[in-house]
Amino acid sequence: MRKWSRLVGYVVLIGLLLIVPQFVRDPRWMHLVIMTGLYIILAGGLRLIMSTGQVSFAHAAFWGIGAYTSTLLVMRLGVSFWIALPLSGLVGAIVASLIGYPCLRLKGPYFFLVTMVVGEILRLFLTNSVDFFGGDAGISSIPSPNRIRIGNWAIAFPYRSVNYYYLMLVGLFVSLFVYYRLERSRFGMICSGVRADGSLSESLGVNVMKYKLTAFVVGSLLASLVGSFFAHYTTFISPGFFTFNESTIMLIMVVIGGLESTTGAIIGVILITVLTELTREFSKYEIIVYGAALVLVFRFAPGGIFDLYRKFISRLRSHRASVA
Amino acid sequence: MSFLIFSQTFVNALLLSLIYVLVAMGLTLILSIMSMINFAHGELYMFGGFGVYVILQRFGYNYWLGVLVGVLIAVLAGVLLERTVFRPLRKELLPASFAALGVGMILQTVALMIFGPLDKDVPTVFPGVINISGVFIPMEKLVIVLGSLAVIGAIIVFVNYFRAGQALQAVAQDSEAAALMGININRINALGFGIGCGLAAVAGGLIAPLYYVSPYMGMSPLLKAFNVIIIGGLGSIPGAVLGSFLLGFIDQFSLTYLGYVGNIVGFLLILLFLLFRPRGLLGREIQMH
Amino acid sequence: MKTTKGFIGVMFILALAILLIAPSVELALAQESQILKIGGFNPRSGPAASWGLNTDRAIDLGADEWNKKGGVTIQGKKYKIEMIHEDDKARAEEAVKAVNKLIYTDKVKFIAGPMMSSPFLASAPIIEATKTITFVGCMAPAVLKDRKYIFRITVPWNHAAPAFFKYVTKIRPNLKTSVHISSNDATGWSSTQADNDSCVAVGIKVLGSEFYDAGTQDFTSMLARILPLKPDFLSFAGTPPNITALVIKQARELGYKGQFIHSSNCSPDVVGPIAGWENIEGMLLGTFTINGEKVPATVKKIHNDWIAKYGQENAGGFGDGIVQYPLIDILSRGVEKANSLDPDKIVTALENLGTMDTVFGKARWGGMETYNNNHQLLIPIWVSQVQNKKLVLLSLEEPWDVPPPEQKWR
Amino acid sequence: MLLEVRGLTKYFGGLAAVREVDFDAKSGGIMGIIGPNGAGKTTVFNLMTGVHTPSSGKIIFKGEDITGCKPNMAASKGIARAFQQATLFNNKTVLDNMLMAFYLESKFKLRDAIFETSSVREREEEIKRKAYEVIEFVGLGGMAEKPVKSLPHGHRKCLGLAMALAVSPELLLLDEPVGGMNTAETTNMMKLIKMLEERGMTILLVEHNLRAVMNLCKRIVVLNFGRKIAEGSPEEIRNDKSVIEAYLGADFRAA
Repeated sequence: MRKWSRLVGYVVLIGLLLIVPQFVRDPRWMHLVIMTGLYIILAGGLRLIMSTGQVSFAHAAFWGIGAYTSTLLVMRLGVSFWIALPLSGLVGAIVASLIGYPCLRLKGPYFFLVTMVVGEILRLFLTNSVDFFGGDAGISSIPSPNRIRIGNWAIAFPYRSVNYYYLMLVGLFVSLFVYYRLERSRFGMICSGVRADGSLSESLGVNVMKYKLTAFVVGSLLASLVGSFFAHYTTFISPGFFTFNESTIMLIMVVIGGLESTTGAIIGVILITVLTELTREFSKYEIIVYGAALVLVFRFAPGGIFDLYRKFISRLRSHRASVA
Repeated sequence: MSFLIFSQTFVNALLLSLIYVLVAMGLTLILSIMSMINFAHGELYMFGGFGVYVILQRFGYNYWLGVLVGVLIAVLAGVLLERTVFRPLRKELLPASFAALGVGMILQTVALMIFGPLDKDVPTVFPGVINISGVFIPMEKLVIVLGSLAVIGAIIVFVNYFRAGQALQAVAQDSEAAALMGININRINALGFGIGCGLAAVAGGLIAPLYYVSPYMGMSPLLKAFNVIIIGGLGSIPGAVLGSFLLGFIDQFSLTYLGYVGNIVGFLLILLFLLFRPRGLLGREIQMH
Repeated sequence: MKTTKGFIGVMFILALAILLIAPSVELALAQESQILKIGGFNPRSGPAASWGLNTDRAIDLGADEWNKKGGVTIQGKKYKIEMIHEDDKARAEEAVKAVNKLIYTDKVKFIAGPMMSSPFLASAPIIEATKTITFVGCMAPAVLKDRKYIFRITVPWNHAAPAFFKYVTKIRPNLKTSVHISSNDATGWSSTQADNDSCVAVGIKVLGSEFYDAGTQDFTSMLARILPLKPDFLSFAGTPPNITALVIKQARELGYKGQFIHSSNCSPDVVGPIAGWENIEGMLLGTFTINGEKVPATVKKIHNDWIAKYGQENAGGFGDGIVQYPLIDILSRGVEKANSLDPDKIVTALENLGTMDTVFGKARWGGMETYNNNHQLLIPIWVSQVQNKKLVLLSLEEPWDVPPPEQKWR
Repeated sequence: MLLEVRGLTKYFGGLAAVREVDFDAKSGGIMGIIGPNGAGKTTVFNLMTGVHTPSSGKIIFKGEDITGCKPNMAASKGIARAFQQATLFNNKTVLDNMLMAFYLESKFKLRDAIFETSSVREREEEIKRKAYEVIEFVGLGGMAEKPVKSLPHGHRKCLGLAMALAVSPELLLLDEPVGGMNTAETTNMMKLIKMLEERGMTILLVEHNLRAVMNLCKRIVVLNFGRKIAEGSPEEIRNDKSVIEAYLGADFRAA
């Protein structure tokens, strides 16, 4: 029974996602859907990192690292996108482990301070090197991914074509699979254990450092991959995309949705992206709303919206039980 | 000639360092007591600025009155915030810090709605420049320096010679033990948070005439303050002072002698610190729940 | 169980999202004629808001003028102009979303006034792809190079500065050496590049150029480098007024006696109070003004309209905002000349407008040499100076169609 | 000899929490460490489990020098520990706590998370079974699904012990196992500890409740101000001058 409903869930979800382009023909909303997908991958990664009790303010920076690596590989060295994509992921992972290894062993705010500084240094670095990284005017007209041939039919990626959506979808499925497996397996259990009480976990034999580092590297790696895709999708990147503020927004998405689970992060992303788009004319109140949300969530609902929804459901259940 | 540049730079560095001290002090105090990063510090700094702007510029009253008003409001706000938002989040670093981030966002937008986005000017309160054989010291900076020194002195005296101050110290070192000693943690936290916010406002009020006042005036000082406390050691007040001087001098000299490349030097230094001496110069690891 | 609930949650939200999207797709189809929709996107919230809002206001005032005349005439039909301003929050990503909305939902054929390079460049591909005729106010060279549907209404430094400094040498022959101060970003670099090149072109010796990082408030270290060089004047370009003011103030405090010059748009109403009016007496600016001394009556009128519509705030209308006042005027002329709404026809019509006399003086299209299209408006540079707390217009200078040769400075 | 502690010393800042302490523990049997407050009992545990690294001295476990190895290493070598103020994962249920505790048993690899092979699933099922066993053993049967927040102090302590057992230790360190318990809970806990001893487990416990210590332990080590002032059988300790002084007599004779 349980297996069944789960299977149905999968099928319906995938079906739904596959036919989205059928009734979202307007490029505006198509773009929004794609960006939402990308943000889900990003936020999910951040959620993963946060599940070990750490926060990375460099998440947008890794997004940027991916974008710039891939862009430079393709434009300067003429590497194919399909090679640049994994390479940029690799670079992200390496940088992550270089930063994470010395800093994650420390209690307290050190790690997120480090990541803050890292993000800022990246920005300064990019803006200062005009000749190579294009300064803060960024890099324009980034080539789109070259066509894939399978037998005698090929998939091309002209500017803004729907194929980007399907490419994004593949990435989304893969990363969601990873996120959910990590969350629902013993890995997730240990991460939350580490977050709840590091020393207790250690006394039970858990190598806390290893789990923090793994989470950070995996999250950053996926962020870099997103960056690579993003660069070739929008064909323009500049340091402005990848600042501290962007990280903060991702963070707010995760927190509001609920960092107890990947689903929470997903909900947060969809909610914020859709709402901000639908309430454009009120954009000047956006910041205050974010602020209020942050305070309220941390003060009253640390589990975020998804947790509230869960509690609500379970209350309904128990209520029904008591009625019956 | 080059000696003149050096000595001018040296003086500038001295002045800048003391400005940094002023901003970093409150941040590190709150960090040591509540073990949270007060992301709203910049906005409380803004309180001081607008206090001066409103009292002095709008109503034309005395400058110091403006500072005072700003500080009082900030302290009140601080106590209120501690009571309503931060008390339940005590010793929970990330929740508290991000709640603070949210508070900052709110305060900023409110200020934006009241005063508008344009930069407000605050007239020079202490005009004139002292010229010591080619080395120039603006009067108003001198005032800030004195103010900053006064604040440092006051804090030292308060923390060491007043019961509340000693309690503050005890809580900062080990709140559980302090509680056992019969200290009312809640009251001390409120006090500490209030003082921290007050310090931010003092800084804002003193520095306002130097620059200009706007809802975003807190941003860059806050960033500097972060760097200062990272170098000096999180939650250590002497560390904050030391860090301010180190960073102040490095900023000034690197910018003077390396030009705009110097911008990145400070950050690299901080990164090195975080990687190789994360506790900073005088820091200790902060106690978590 | 957990998993299922998770996925049900996701699907629920997805469905919600799509339901929210669907109606607005329908909405997009509703379209009535007789209205000429012109879109715009600029920062209208966040630190850059005042900048963006001023620009939009200036453009709206321009639109009002035409609507008073009954609108734009195309094939005998009168089209009222309707402005739709979007907020890009100064973020490239948001700009793309804004442009998507304007083009695909509001179905605008024209976009007016984006004045931040990075957000504009991010959205430029869509604009070109959809043949949306766009008048921009942002300065980066990449903005205009090889574009077909993008025109630039503001005169970038490398065209303006030479004319400006030529005039400076004429009225202040004693100014022989300079140091240039600018922000450490694309804007700062290109403006400084232009200023330096122009100074060399007109025979002023450049002793150095300095760059400050965003958020800097203490410039003493920079000034400690500069002042010993004893430049005749400090030159700013593309530096926001508040920063300019701080530098001036601190320079005077450190005993600088020389002149200050700002070769592009900058509002003395902001600089004066912060820097102290006495410190900027005689400062030369290359900025437009609508309430300065000796400005033509037509321009004074804009000032009155501004106050009538928006009150005193920024009534100076200086800075990068008011520059774009003539935008709608020029665009409308182009549309009327083309007498159709076909983008390509309008582009050719615009290109062939010849000499237009705008409220800010006689203007024409140029820039073929630099951007390999004639989409750069060459509108006169206003040189004015500060005299006892007022800005006094000195002269209108024709910008250079071909900028002076670039040298290596950084 | 299962455990040899030699010249163990730890300085915090200036002052020594533990000074030149050495004692041995044969495998099997219960050994007690007692002493007045601040005698450094818990610190000794922290040093043995690698929470702190000794300033000097050696800790030899099964002939292997484990001085200053990380807590998780200590655990994997077979030293488990139940904390003083029953430290648990408070936002979880009893069962989840146990499953967490069986970390070492699970031999968990990252790829197991991604590719959930049948073998992994079997392993997890096995662990669940064991978890229930242990829960049963410590007398929390039927509370597996309860959130630990709701447990009374005694039960929390039991769960703490159960979690330590999940590490399947050869040496079990109990920090005040009956601390803050009522008599019923105390007797129950003591029964548990005796059972474990019968199973041939070596137990080292720090305790204030002297009565409990006296009738549990074969050997007792007495610390005062970080120094070892006496070691021996309960009787010897009872009549040891220095110990009596250390405890200012009173409550001691009572025991």
